[in-house]
Amino acid sequence: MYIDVREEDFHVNKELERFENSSKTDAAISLFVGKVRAEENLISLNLDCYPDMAVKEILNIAENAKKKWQINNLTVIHRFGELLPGENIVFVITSSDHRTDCQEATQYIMDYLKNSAPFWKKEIYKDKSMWVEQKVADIEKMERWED
Amino acid sequence: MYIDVREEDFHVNKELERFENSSKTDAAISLFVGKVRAEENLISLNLDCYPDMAVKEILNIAENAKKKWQINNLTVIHRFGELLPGENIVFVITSSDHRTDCQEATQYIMDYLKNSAPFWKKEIYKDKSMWVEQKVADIEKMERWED
Amino acid sequence: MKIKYFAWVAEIIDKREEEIKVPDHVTDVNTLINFLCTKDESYEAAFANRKQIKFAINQKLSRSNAKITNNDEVAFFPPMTGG
Amino acid sequence: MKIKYFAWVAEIIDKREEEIKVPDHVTDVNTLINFLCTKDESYEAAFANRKQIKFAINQKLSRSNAKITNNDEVAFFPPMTGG
Repeated sequence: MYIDVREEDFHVNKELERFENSSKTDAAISLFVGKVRAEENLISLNLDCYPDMAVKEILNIAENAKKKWQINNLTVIHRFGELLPGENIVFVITSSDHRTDCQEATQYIMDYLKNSAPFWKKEIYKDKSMWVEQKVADIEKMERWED
Repeated sequence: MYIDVREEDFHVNKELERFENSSKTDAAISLFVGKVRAEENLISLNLDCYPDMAVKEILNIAENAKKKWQINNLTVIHRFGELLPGENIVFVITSSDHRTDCQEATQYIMDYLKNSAPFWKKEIYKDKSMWVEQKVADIEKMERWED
Repeated sequence: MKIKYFAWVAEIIDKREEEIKVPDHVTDVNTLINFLCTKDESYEAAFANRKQIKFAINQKLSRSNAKITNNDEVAFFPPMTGG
Repeated sequence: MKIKYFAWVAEIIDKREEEIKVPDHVTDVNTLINFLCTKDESYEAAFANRKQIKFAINQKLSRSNAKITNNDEVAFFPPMTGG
């Protein structure tokens, strides 16, 4: 299990390769990559973060995912700071023996990262800036996993 | 959209890189990789295939996924022939503006590849060999997507 | 008519493909199977449990009463197990 | 007590972090917020709608009646929007 909360960019390919090298016998891998959407007039996405809590909370989300599904290996990387359109934000990868476990676990982790990990997005446009508000639809996606 | 049915192995990293290069403005990417499980005493997994039909059927599955979700780009690679434990079988990647679209589309494509694309798995063990049988659970996973 | 067989259907019939000119009374997959079964015991064995056999006409999954002619490509195989 | 602020809470208070010695009657997050609001109008503005504010004690999301002491790290922030 590898969890990283950081400002610097990451290479999706290198992270995937690193993950594969440590999961050689796993038959199913599910990866999600989230990037800054290239909205019109968007200059940057500024992600505020509480790093100490973020690491703990992501670890907590990952442990919960491992309780719900048979997961062999898992990596979560989440960036913060000033991110430009098209840049990577988040990388979630899980591996398992059967496909449903890793696919659902990756979705679960993303759903919780959205609403329960301490990150806050501010969109900086040419003529205005605004904090992104939590969406009811995102909370509902998270709550579907509750037992 | 890129669909490939082939015997030769593929490099997960290179295929991901190729995909990313042709999807530079997409904010969400969902990848699934399926490999031959390293079962005890398994010598190889022999995948029989009807290639002409497989290409058509995967195209059909992909088109249906694009009707159900907002998908910007999509690649499916499915191997056939004699595959060794740990080798790649299938690579499915989709991209979209929002995460749920690509994550569900990738699951959908995998669920249909399992049951409606013309591939047949035979497990070759040291002391026996057997054709894999279609599983009710897999059919149910496919049918959950029906409207 | 080009006929293809896959997986254990091909193993039992011991052929992956054959070219057959079918008589006029063979108009759909059902009558084609009946015709093949008169040729050789191996076909009878392969088609013994028809519920286990799926078929495609010109690379498209079809129903057993779909019409076929000598110009079509017909394929027989068990339920798929890809992915 | 170390207190941290994030996102628009930090912007309104115009601080990301401060070290405060809180009086004895501050025993939980509710009484801490009341105490902070007596210090400066900016706190009142930030905490005006308490339902929009979440808080963590020692990096863990907590309820407003959870006990706190001067040795704790308390953080205030809006609902999260990561991922």
